[in-house]
Amino acid sequence: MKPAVFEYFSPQTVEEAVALLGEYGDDAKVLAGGQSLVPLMNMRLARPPVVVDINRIESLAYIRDEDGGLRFGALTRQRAAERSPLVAARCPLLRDALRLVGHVQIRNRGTIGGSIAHADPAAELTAVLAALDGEVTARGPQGDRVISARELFVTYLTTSLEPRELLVEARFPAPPQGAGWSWMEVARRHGDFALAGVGTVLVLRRGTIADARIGLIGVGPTPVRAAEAERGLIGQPPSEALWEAAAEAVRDAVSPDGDIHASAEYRRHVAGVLAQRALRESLSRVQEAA
Amino acid sequence: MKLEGTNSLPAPVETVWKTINDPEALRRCTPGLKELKEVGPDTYQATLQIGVAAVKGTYAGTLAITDKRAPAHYKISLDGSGGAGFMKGEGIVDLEPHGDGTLLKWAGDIQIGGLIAGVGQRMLGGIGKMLIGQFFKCLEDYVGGGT
Amino acid sequence: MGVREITVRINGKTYAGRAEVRKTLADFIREDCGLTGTHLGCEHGVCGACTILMNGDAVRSCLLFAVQAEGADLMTVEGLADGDQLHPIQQAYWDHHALQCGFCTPGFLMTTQAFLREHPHPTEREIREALAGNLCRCTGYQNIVKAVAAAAEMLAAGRSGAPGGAAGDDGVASEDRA
Amino acid sequence: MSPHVGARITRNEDPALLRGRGLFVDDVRLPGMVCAAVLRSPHAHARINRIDARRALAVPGVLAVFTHADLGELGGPLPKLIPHPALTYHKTQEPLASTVARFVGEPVAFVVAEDRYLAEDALDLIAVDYTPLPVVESLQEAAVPGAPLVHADMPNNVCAHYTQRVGDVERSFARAAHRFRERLVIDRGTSSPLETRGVVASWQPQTRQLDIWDSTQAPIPIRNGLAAMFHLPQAGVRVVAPDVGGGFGCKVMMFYPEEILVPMAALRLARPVKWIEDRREHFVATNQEREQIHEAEIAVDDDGLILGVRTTFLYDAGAYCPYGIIVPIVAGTTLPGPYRIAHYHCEFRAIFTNKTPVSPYRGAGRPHGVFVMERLLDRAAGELGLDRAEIRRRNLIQPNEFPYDVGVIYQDNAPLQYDSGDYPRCLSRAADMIDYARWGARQQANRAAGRYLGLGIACYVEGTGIGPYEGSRVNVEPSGKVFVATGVGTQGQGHMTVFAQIVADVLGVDPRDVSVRTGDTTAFGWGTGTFASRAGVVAGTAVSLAAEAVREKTRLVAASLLEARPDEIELEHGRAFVRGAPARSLLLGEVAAASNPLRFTMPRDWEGPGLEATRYFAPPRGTFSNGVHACIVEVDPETGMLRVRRYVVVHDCGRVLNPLILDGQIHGGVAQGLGGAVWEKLVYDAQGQPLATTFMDYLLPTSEEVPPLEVGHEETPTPLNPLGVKGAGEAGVIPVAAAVAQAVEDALQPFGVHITEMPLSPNRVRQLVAEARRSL
Repeated sequence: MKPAVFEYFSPQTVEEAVALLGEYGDDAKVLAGGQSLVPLMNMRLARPPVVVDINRIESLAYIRDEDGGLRFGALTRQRAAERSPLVAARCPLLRDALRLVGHVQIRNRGTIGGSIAHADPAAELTAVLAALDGEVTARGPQGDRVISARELFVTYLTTSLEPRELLVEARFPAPPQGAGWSWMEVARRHGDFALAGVGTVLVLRRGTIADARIGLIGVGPTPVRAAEAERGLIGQPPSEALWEAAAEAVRDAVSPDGDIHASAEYRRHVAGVLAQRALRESLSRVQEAA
Repeated sequence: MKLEGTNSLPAPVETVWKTINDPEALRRCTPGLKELKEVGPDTYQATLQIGVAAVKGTYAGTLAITDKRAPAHYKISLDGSGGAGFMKGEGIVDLEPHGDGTLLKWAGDIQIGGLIAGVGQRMLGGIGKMLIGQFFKCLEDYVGGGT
Repeated sequence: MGVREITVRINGKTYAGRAEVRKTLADFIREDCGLTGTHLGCEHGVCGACTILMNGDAVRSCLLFAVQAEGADLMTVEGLADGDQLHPIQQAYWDHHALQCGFCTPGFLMTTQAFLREHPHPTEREIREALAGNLCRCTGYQNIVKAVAAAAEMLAAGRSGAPGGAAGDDGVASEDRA
Repeated sequence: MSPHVGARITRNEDPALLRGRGLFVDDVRLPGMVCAAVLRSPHAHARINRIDARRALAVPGVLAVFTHADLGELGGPLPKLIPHPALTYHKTQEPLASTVARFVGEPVAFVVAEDRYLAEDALDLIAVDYTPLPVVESLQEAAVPGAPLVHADMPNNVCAHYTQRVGDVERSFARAAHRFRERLVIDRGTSSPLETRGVVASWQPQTRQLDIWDSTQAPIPIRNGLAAMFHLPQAGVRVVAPDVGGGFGCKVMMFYPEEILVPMAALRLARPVKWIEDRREHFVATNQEREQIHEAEIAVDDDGLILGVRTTFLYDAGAYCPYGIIVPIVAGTTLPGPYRIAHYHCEFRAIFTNKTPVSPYRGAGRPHGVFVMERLLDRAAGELGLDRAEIRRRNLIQPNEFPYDVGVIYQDNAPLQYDSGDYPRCLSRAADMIDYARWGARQQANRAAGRYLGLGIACYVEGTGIGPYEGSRVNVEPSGKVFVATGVGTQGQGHMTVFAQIVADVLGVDPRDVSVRTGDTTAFGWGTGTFASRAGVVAGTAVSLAAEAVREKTRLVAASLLEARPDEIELEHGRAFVRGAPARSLLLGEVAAASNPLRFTMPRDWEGPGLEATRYFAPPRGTFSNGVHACIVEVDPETGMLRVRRYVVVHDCGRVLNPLILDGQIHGGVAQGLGGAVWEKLVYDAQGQPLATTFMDYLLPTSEEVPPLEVGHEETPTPLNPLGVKGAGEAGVIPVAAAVAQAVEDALQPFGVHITEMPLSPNRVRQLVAEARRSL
């Protein structure tokens, strides 16, 4: 299990990296944390002729609290985000989701940008980005381009990033103070790819739900935003019956595929179960905060 | 891996039949097709690069159309092998008039073997479905564009 | 073919070598630096046997290319003991029979080393979560968990235990364990 | 009482391993060494028409590509181990397939290159033209007449059909008040040691010496086989099993193809050759286990007393059966367990399928037998409204009934006779430890809180310590250090410590001063291997006998030096002294030096130089350990997720040599058992493609999944060896599936879920809950 031959570049700046991508295009693969790419290369399932290693671009590692949200340089390690007091304070949903990304050794290398660009539909970060209406900035030969989460994720392992573009930043709008949140997932073992996972945010005003967000992983070719289910919640007072209705709406919103670990039917069912539980937990956090 | 589906195409059965037998349409719509060389009647040598993102395998093999009953039915088979393993697919295509257009019903069985099967099982089914979906969507556009 | 000069520090010593860019850091450490204590159990980043510290963080050395470690400060299992004196973590693993075949052990030790630096007083839950990225097929983890707890105590007390001492009794658990 | 045997002594082998100074096969580095890689069939069944390696050979650094055509007389089918009269088709594979590949992973070509990276590059460039052949993947379908044939020269896929009968089963069933039938399925798993297989071979033409490092559980049979195949004297072949990173059965094959191909390449190329299996290869090329389908039935009277049991089962052999039919024989003979069963019918058919071959994996059929028996008892208890522990208690063999004849022939071809044990005591202790008496109330309280907890309790008897024999040489050197050599290698079981403890007690030395060498054919050349929980029993006894012989020799020499009678000499603290006069003493090393003088004449009763002796032990038959496992499992009926909350083991393996090491063996076994019960499943598709060939899909339990384990030991010594020890290596794994199944069923009792299969994924549990709900 050893990788095939490739050409290796280790640019020191974003400009150099973008130039390399411009030169090699489809033949080049960006190496960030490498925790998904390198296993594929070791197995020779991925054989990029050119690897552009962005790990030496120090300017791409940062966490900033700006414009009502968190901005992450693409090379920010997942572990750094997970341990950041800023992330814990501004977006605990993201922190909770990050804790379930692989294991600590993986998160020590894995990056925020890499996970999003890899677009594994079971990757926690993708659903959080989707649920929070996040966006990314891509830099290409023509300059910067902002892509919303909705437009970013195309299908399995595929984003709308062009081969000549480098994802340089991800932005997660922070839920308002007092919002409740929950991240829940079912995985075969701790740290495994989720069979289904859900992140929720609830904002209450005067006893009714003012905003609700539901993002899911493991239930289709991309992360899923359960917009219909969210609409059913907004304007309603929270109740068990409401959660149940939301769970049903979530089940309608997803079109999972089965694999050897879980059937499509199971994933759909569990997505609803988890959504219900996550909403319940979100509410209890709203009440704790109040 | 058994898959099936139905597509509704905005053209009469005869037009659709011609399209799905047209090497140019096959060339344009078969996902990842790098090369398609006619080596006999309804028999092609094909090279495909199939996969998603960095995970792509190149397969060389044969594409053949058999059991033809114009303008309503044929069987399309594809087999290829490469470093990532092998693939073998068979699909039955049936055309039915449907209003002004045509209903294209397909049912296929794809076998994937070797490295990719043992490692990629989590997404393989979904990706296979997606690629076949792309193929028929493309045909739909092709037929649509042709009328 | 892409061959690079690579210089790394491992356990405080400088190693320089030439390697293809595709060579994994794990292979470089084992083959070019001759430090065979770092083991390869899966080469796809799941088993944790190849865990080392890179600039202080526990990482899978099978998921890094050697060229990426240029200039880095690495620590492998060979760097734990101080001469003849086992590191308290090694001592605790010995005392508590936390290894059987010993193949996964270097990875567990390095994971433990990084973990206890961050969590000097861990709970059992934290220990179990921290170890979940390393697979062991022999021990059922029980004695590893015990060893990590004992190592934490030893480190906190700033001493290392008597070599080859007797092990403690089994912990008794309850079904209400969270 | 002995100070060392029975003590919790930490291990002699640990310091080196903890420092990263072990020597595993992949750590062997030799000047000029090159690396090998194997091209494997991607098809589960295919004809090989043509292999074209020209492009591979053109790559700089690629030294050779071998195919079947290059192997000559080495190309024939691999040795057939353990024949049996019922095994009518004993098929083994060729080292490289000649015309047909019968499972995904079967070796087709063997590449040698300057390094492993290049060798894998070469694999990419070898073109093989295959014609796919019909595949039979499912065990059930392979057994049906007319199924595609795995071996074209057979009339069907049945390689063995074997029946054992005790008493008159038909009559017992005909007269029974109650009969309950179950179809029970256990799926495929694999032992997955953290170290994969690996072989290094080095040939020195000048000395005509072939040196092999092999991650094997059986170096001596490998040496003997290689000597025969390569026409070398046994003394000219050295096989070392250095530190072996776990085995659990899968490394006890003689031979795997690579164990012949690597030495062959080393001989032909005159370069040392290394081959290290990668993890993906391990999932297809290393033998697997566990797949069986039982149709089983139990007959009981109104009190739940067992009148008869019968099972007819299918055993999946995979594509070849090198190891014969040991696994199904062990399954069938383990099934009766600790219960009095006067009438028993056990019949199996071993079936070829287009999957990786099967050979024993820790438990080797025992978990299956226990699963079937315990499930039948649970069913009977449920139907009769009896308590689960009570139905077991009523049927247990009592302590005064030993030796107890089960009535069947065991895997060692001897009548199966239990030597000793106290089964009721183990059951009641396990029940106490898990607080069985108050379970009902605790379960109800939890259910009221919306938590579904279940308790499982299962019993087993484990055959261990079988023959034929093992040996050991013990030698005291003039330094006073003791050296012990034996043929049974270690894969982590602690041989370096336990054997040292045995010797230390006999010779009165510190176990740290006893150095044990195993797994090196030059250190000890007779023996079979480490399997079937036998090392401690058989080799341990041989070590003890050899140490005793050395003690007698020491007494003889010391007596003459100290001017005393041999029977007055005692050994303690590394010294020999005259009883009652400790001042008249010598260091053991001094006695050793005196036993090997450079001049003088030797005494008349002299039996050779040095304080050295070699002894062998051949047990008359196997000895039987037993135990009871109990666990508490929580199930989430909505997601099907299981969590094992408590796990209790009560275990009796006779006299305990080292409780620290024994606990470790039990812990590891339970973890593997839990893996097989919940997480580990080798899924194949209908075309025989393995779908779980990484650790992302084949799920070994982690520290988060395995609960804290509570172990209690009972000690009923065996009369079959002087140490009174029984084997323990496999005990932990055996009843786990049975206990977990019962616990899950108990937890989901409100839904009426019935468990008849293993493993249980959350998807499957959820499905069972949903189905049971629908049928309510």
